[in-house]
Amino acid sequence: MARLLFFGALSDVMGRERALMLPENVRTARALIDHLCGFDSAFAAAYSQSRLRIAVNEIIVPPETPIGDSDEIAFLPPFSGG
Amino acid sequence: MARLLFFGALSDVMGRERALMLPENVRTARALIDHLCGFDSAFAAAYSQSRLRIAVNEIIVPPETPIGDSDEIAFLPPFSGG
Amino acid sequence: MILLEPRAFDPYAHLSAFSAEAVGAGAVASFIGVVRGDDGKGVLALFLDYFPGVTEKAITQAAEEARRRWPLVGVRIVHRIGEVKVGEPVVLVAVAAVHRRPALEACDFLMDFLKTEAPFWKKERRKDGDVWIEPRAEDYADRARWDE
Amino acid sequence: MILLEPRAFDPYAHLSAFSAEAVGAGAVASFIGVVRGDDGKGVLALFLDYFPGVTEKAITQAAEEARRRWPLVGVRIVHRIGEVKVGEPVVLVAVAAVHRRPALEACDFLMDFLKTEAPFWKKERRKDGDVWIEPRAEDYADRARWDE
Repeated sequence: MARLLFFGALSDVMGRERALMLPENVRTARALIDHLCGFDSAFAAAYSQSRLRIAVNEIIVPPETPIGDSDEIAFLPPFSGG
Repeated sequence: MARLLFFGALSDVMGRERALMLPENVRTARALIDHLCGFDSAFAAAYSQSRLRIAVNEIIVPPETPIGDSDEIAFLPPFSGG
Repeated sequence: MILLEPRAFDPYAHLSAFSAEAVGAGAVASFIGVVRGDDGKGVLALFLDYFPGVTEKAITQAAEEARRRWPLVGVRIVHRIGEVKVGEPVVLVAVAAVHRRPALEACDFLMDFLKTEAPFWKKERRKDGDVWIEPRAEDYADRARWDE
Repeated sequence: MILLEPRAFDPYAHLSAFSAEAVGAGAVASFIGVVRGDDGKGVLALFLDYFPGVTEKAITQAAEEARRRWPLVGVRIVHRIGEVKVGEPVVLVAVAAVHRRPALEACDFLMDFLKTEAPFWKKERRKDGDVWIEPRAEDYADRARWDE
């Protein structure tokens, strides 16, 4: 099972953490986003509002990065610290 | 008597304060500098080392500014605070 | 020192300790950010979400980047996480250097980084509900000044 | 508040009091200058000469100029005069504003002013004698950045 983490506004709609068995056609971070948008309208709405960054195993990566069931995939809305 | 004030490196060679009856031909700040250079070699040496600013009655003025015996004339080497 | 602080902290005590440690520094520049409450939006508090482990690492790398760009004696960054009340300090950036310009510039650089590049997510708790905040266009423009 | 201080002062206490007074400010930028002693020149102390009345007025005018250029909530400047020992703070500039960039820029501006345009004269008391210090070419160049 892949471990999905959601931060900021996304954590309000998705919770902090979900476990997900990746469907066979979901092999990149971008495909996972498309998948989540398809089955969760709240995620789709939150996603459409701002550019997400993706971290796989705590490293920020391009959306084309391959992912698997042993990965931790974090969804990061725009940062705003300070 | 004009009141002359010396700051920074100049105060080491001239003391902080002197009273001076201005000679008849000394009617501007610049003429006073020339006068002091003429009769005081320590002043001349200190003066030659750095650009002086002149304040007449606590206002920084151009060297051509007229001065008189009731004025306070301050000689200010380059500032260095902070 | 990079510190994520879940409780109210005293930035002046931090600054004092930091300066005492910064042996040989002639210059200490600092920035303290405080939660404003009187801006007509009815802000009661901030809530700061972060990514444990990843946020600390990103800030540490930014501090290293600052040390690469400027000759620095020391850097201390304290950033609140969780609930922060109006009037409380939310961030302290302190930079020590031999001369003043590196200290001031690195402080400016690190604040621009924290506003747009550090994994924090800021929610305003307002009288009429919660609102997640994104950086202003200005913040991204400020950050872009440092692009190499 | 503009203060010429003949005795050692606590910049952190000043900063704390200043922040408490700066109601509505979300940003406090500050700079603390400390007398360095370990630079191989054998500096034992600084001596700061100044022009009573005129120095205060010049700094006050610079603070007003900063308030004209940036929207600021408050400015505090404390500058030592007379003898200052190695390790002691010689200057504090603190600037409060609603947002961070005005606070940081005004702090930078005021330090450049103090280095080259405020009537202070700095003498280093060194092991091998006293030396009057003039600003570096760099200090004048830094100051020129703000010319309008």
